Amino acid sequence: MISNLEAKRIRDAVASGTRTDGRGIDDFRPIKVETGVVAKAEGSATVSIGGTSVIAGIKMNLGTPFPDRPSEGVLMTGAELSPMAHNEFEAGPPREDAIELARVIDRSIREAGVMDVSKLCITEGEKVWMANLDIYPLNADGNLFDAGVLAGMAALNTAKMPEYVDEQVVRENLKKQVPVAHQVVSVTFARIGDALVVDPTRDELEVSEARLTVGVCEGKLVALQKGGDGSLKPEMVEDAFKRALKHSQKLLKHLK
Amino acid sequence: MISNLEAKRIRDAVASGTRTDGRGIDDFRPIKVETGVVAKAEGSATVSIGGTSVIAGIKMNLGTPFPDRPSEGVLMTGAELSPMAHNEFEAGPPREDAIELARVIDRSIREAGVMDVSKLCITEGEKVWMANLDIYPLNADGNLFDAGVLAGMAALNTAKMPEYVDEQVVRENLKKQVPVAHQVVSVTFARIGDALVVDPTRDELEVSEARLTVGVCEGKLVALQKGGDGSLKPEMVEDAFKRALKHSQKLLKHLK
Amino acid sequence: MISNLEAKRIRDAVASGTRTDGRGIDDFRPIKVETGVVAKAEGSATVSIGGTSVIAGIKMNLGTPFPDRPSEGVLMTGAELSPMAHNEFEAGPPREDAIELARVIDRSIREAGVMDVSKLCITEGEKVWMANLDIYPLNADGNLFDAGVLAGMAALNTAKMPEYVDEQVVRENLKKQVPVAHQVVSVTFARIGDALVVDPTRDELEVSEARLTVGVCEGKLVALQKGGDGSLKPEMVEDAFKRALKHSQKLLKHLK
Amino acid sequence: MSKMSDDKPKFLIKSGKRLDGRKPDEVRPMEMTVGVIPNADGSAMVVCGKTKVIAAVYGPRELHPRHQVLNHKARVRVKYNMLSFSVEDRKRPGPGRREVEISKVLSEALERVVLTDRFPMCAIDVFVTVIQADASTRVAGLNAASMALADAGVPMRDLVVSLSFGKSYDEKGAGHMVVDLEKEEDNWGMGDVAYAVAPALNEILLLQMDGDLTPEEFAKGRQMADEAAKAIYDMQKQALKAPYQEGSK
Amino acid sequence: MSKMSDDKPKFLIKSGKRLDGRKPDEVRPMEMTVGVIPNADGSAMVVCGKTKVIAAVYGPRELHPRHQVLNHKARVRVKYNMLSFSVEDRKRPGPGRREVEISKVLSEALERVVLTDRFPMCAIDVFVTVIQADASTRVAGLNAASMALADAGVPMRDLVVSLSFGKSYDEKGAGHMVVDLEKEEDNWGMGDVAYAVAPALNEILLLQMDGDLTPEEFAKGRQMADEAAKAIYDMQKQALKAPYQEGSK
Amino acid sequence: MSKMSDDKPKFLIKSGKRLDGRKPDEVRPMEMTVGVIPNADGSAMVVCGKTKVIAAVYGPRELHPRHQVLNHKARVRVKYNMLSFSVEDRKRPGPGRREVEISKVLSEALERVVLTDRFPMCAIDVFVTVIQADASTRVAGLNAASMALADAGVPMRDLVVSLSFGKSYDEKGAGHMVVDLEKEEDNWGMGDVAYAVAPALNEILLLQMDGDLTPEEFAKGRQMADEAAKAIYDMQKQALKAPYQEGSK
Repeated sequence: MISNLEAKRIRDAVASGTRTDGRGIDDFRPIKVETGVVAKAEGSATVSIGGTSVIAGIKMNLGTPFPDRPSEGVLMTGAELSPMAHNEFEAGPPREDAIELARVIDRSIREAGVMDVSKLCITEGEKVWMANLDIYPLNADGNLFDAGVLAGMAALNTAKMPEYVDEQVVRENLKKQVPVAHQVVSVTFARIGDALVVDPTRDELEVSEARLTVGVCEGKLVALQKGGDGSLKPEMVEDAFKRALKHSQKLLKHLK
Repeated sequence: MISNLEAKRIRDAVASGTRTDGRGIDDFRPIKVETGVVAKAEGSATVSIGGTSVIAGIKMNLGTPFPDRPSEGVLMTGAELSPMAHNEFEAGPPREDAIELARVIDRSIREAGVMDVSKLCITEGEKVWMANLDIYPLNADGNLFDAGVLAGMAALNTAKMPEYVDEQVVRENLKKQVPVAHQVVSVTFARIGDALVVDPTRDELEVSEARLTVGVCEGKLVALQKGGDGSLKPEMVEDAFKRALKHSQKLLKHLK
Repeated sequence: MISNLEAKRIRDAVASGTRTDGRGIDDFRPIKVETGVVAKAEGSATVSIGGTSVIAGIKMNLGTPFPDRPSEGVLMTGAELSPMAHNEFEAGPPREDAIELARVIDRSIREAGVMDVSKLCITEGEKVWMANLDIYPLNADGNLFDAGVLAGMAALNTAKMPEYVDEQVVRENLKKQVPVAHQVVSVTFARIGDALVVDPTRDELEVSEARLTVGVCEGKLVALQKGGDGSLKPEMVEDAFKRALKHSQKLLKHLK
Repeated sequence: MSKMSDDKPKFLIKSGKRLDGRKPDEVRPMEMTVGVIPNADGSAMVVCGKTKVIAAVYGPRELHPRHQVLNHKARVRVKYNMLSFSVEDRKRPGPGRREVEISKVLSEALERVVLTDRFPMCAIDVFVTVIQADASTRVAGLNAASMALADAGVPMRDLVVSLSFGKSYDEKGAGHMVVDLEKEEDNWGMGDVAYAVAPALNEILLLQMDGDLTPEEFAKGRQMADEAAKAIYDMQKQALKAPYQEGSK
Repeated sequence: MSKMSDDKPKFLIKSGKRLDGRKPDEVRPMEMTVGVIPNADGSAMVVCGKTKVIAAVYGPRELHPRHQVLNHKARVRVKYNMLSFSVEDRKRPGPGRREVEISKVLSEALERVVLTDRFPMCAIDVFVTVIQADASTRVAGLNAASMALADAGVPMRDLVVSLSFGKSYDEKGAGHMVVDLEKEEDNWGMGDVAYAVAPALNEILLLQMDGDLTPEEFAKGRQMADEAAKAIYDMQKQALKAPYQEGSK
Repeated sequence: MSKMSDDKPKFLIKSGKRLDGRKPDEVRPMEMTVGVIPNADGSAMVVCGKTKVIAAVYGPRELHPRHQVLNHKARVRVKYNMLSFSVEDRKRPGPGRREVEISKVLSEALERVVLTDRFPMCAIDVFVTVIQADASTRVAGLNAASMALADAGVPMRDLVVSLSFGKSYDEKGAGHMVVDLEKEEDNWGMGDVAYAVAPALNEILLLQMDGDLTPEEFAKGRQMADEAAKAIYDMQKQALKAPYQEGSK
């Protein structure tokens, strides 16, 4: 919770075209991506965007395909707002914020067809690879969405397939890449007054009327999610798309 | 919760042989039954008894038989006191009221041998049809028991079997009836003072000392359940049986 | 919760080398063991140590072996602090106290290799016997650890194997013993001031700085668990081992 | 689950004798003891045939959570629980739907006899634990609960006396009413009633039935049960007096 | 799970006609009724094609648990729930992750239009129940919720009008924007937007998308949706007036 | 689950050298850093061999739920949690029984050194997160927790220094005591002790053991551990000073 004074400072700054941390309305904070951070995971990455830092990891397990997709593997995304990452996060089962985060990351990555799930089939209708992508914030200062998508993608891009030998999973000497077909990123905005600031901090999100996350893949929109108790003006949405496409170019560079 | 004044009104009315809604001690409220209300369900019905309205639906799924009944299918009944149906119902896992409701409906229907479970076997000891009967109140004004049994029966009577093709369930063009062997109804009473009123409203149940539900099938008693913090006099139970058998005739007409 | 006055009485007694119930620092309360108390269980026992009384039972079920131990059966230990046993125990899912109790009993029995799990394999990699050992306090007056281990062992020592016939478990006319290879007991101490009292009552545990449970098998240490918000002095631990080895001889006699 | 080696028996009663040799109106040998859980404010154990149940009472005591407090009376809360190894196939921990329903009907039966208005805002907690199950556990539990309340000195209008009755078939398939069902009668019988009365008040406190009975059959069974209840009532009173007669407790 | 007999169709739209015969900008027949749950403070049913949803409003009323109370305004809490038999494969009871997310975005959409500051410390509970699901259930639910709030007399800035739009492929694989997706279009289409506006305020209250759209395609779809929203807005207002016009309720 | 390709090794120690080349009394290379979670009041990361753990401290702060509040002191609450991908086979989310037990013993170890009476009614929450697990995670977590508390400025009697020790077998099957077990030693060793001391107070704060040790073997192991603890104690103090020495933080 932030003070009324601090809220006013943020709103006044945005109204005058700048932000309390010195950024412009359309500036991202510095981004860092590091992969291979957890040797036990089939793929992993930490991503920081300013003060926000998240860790993502992939485990490949055996599973049963969905009956209507008997020859496709499955990607499942989870997120937990671990209480270590912010004073206001609580221990316990995931709440709606964590569920929304996981589902939006999941949709962004799934809808863009990032994983070539057709290559994850072992026995049609019976056994497929199931990729569990789990994302945890380490330090939460806003915009967990974009950090989460970036970390998830970085983890997937560097993930290796275990082998399936004698009906068991062997995780040694992994070599084969997990099949990744496309690269996706997301760009999140917060509406503060009549402006849309990109890459909002947690304080900015708290004073904002609404949040808009735009998932982008190869110049197209692959996911959208509005959040927050307020509304968006139609022209803001159009504006957000243009800016998201532009930012996506820079974000994609962090995925090499 | 009703006021003391309202409680007194109800008790005084019953003591003088009538009820606050004008009914006599042994009068049911008007009953309406409509079937086939949910096309996605294998069978469904809404039933209203006065201001009480419930919806019931059947889904047929594959299951494993119980080891001591390897060649029989299974009927499972669930009930949820959905918070939309009354100000005092709460969201969350089913509480004891909902569990009691489900179990009494389940016993009434199961003990009367309503479903011919021997016809629900696919492969002995391995695969059988499992009928999930779920009941939800839409608007709760007392006597959910009788409305629930009636809705459950109406749903079963009109339910169609899916087909089992290539180890999968096919739910298109359903034709074959779910095997129903007997018709059962229940009749519920509330003890208010020294009288037993039939088909109690929610307010009547609240001032009542006890509740008695009598499940009837072909002139016999198939289920009984006393509820409430008070007691029943032995002669009340005998009286309830006579009246239940009489009411059962009328209720059965609503099942055609 | 005990009063400050009672707490002081306990501390003063221990400081002067005695205890409020008249015992010496190194005296156990009277122990009683009775086996075969629940005919439905494959093995069962009640154990009382002074005012503490627990019941343990074994059920043998079919299970899947762990992949890294494909030819071994499994022992699983559970404990529930049933609210009937003490004013302060609460209904609901097991809390950390119950979980710690179960896990320490489990480790004591498992690490000593009490069950010969290699004899519990039915089909390698597929089907093994799984022994469920469950322990419930009936009346809780401290030292549930030692009573629980003793009851668990007594139940195991008298447990009989069901038969596996036609892929089903047959529990009639059980004859064959469950394979027990070693006998283990535990000895629990509470630190009160600079003394370690053996077999602490619940009140003693409440005023104690720390608890130490020592699992003993054939003269060796097989499990240790410190509990409590305070600390142990290194010399206390050495002292506890000597005394535990001595007490273990007497406790083993109760296992015949 | 286990294979039930016991297939349906050819009869449950023959020439007036039941499988375990009892007459139709005969209850199994019962053992009743109070004070079995020293920590509790009151407790009782009831053994009835192979069924063995303990009840422990804590209260009247402060009620949590607060929003359940009743300003004008105490709340009687029964928790019926089965030990995992009390039954043939291991019962998973935690209350299932059956336990929740039984807890509810037992609470309601006891509410009527406890003078709850003497303890506003309190809880009277009754923990009923099934040690070994061989049919009729809920009625054994209710007998134990009633005695545990009395043992705790909780003021009551009457004791609760509870037993099962039902219909057994003979070798020709004809039905006969019997009281106090054991396992086979419970599994295979043609009707199963859980029943409780407050004998001095002549009131019915528990009534649940599954099966297939005519009103006449029910009436016959109830008469037999009322008769048997008198004996159980005496046993309860005897057991409650025992600690004082021995001069102990 | 069930075998889906419906393999991917060769087209979802052909010569400007969709599988069910509708034009791209045409919504399915809708039926809107208020007052369907008499116990509720307000309620509405929306039937849209084969999708059927009920919303019931209770409140403003006291809010539990206490630690969620807001001192300066009411909390709008939507619980979106599907009946177990509302879908092809039985839905297990209890809210899954999808239901939790939908409940959250519907709550947020309604927060904006309800004058929450008039009811500090209160809850306004909205229960959205899907009776039958055939795509676009969340938008049907939001329409019903908005009407139920109005039916309850809860003061609002505007009604919320909600519908889906998306991209369907023709026999050549080319995309065409369409509004109000039905099941096949939802399953197989190339983009699926859940959308809601407050028409009088010209504000977007709900916006979720999966799929693959260019900004231009999105803009086209949104225009079509805004147009269709006008008709739905009128239907809502009509339905809200109905009870008074008939002189009843 | 995964197939463990690693069958039981022929020896864990040979000619005084362990599988990873360490001497019996040698700890793995350790890395300790404070301030790794800026949002927390204090935090620390400990890397020990391939084990990597973060601890974050929030508090002293208001304690919820209220009924857990202690009037005369703060409550130290540790939540030990493993990331799902920190282990070979994915760990399901949510605390299992192992995590609950570890959280309890870590809380108890820290209670003794924190001056809890200075913060009545408060919570001091310590979140221990295992990023990568390769044996001895709880002791690494306790080291990190102790440093995070110091980093948060929480007043303490002493730091907690924690490590594992145990018994490894050589090629002849004879046992040798070793400190700081790695994965193979933990899996296949003949005894495994989790141990923590407050060096300045000379008190034992954590003591858990599985295995098969004589009292003499335990004593030997404890001596080696006490010696190794000195080095770890120095590393902790060094790491706590680092931010100030670099003139930053």
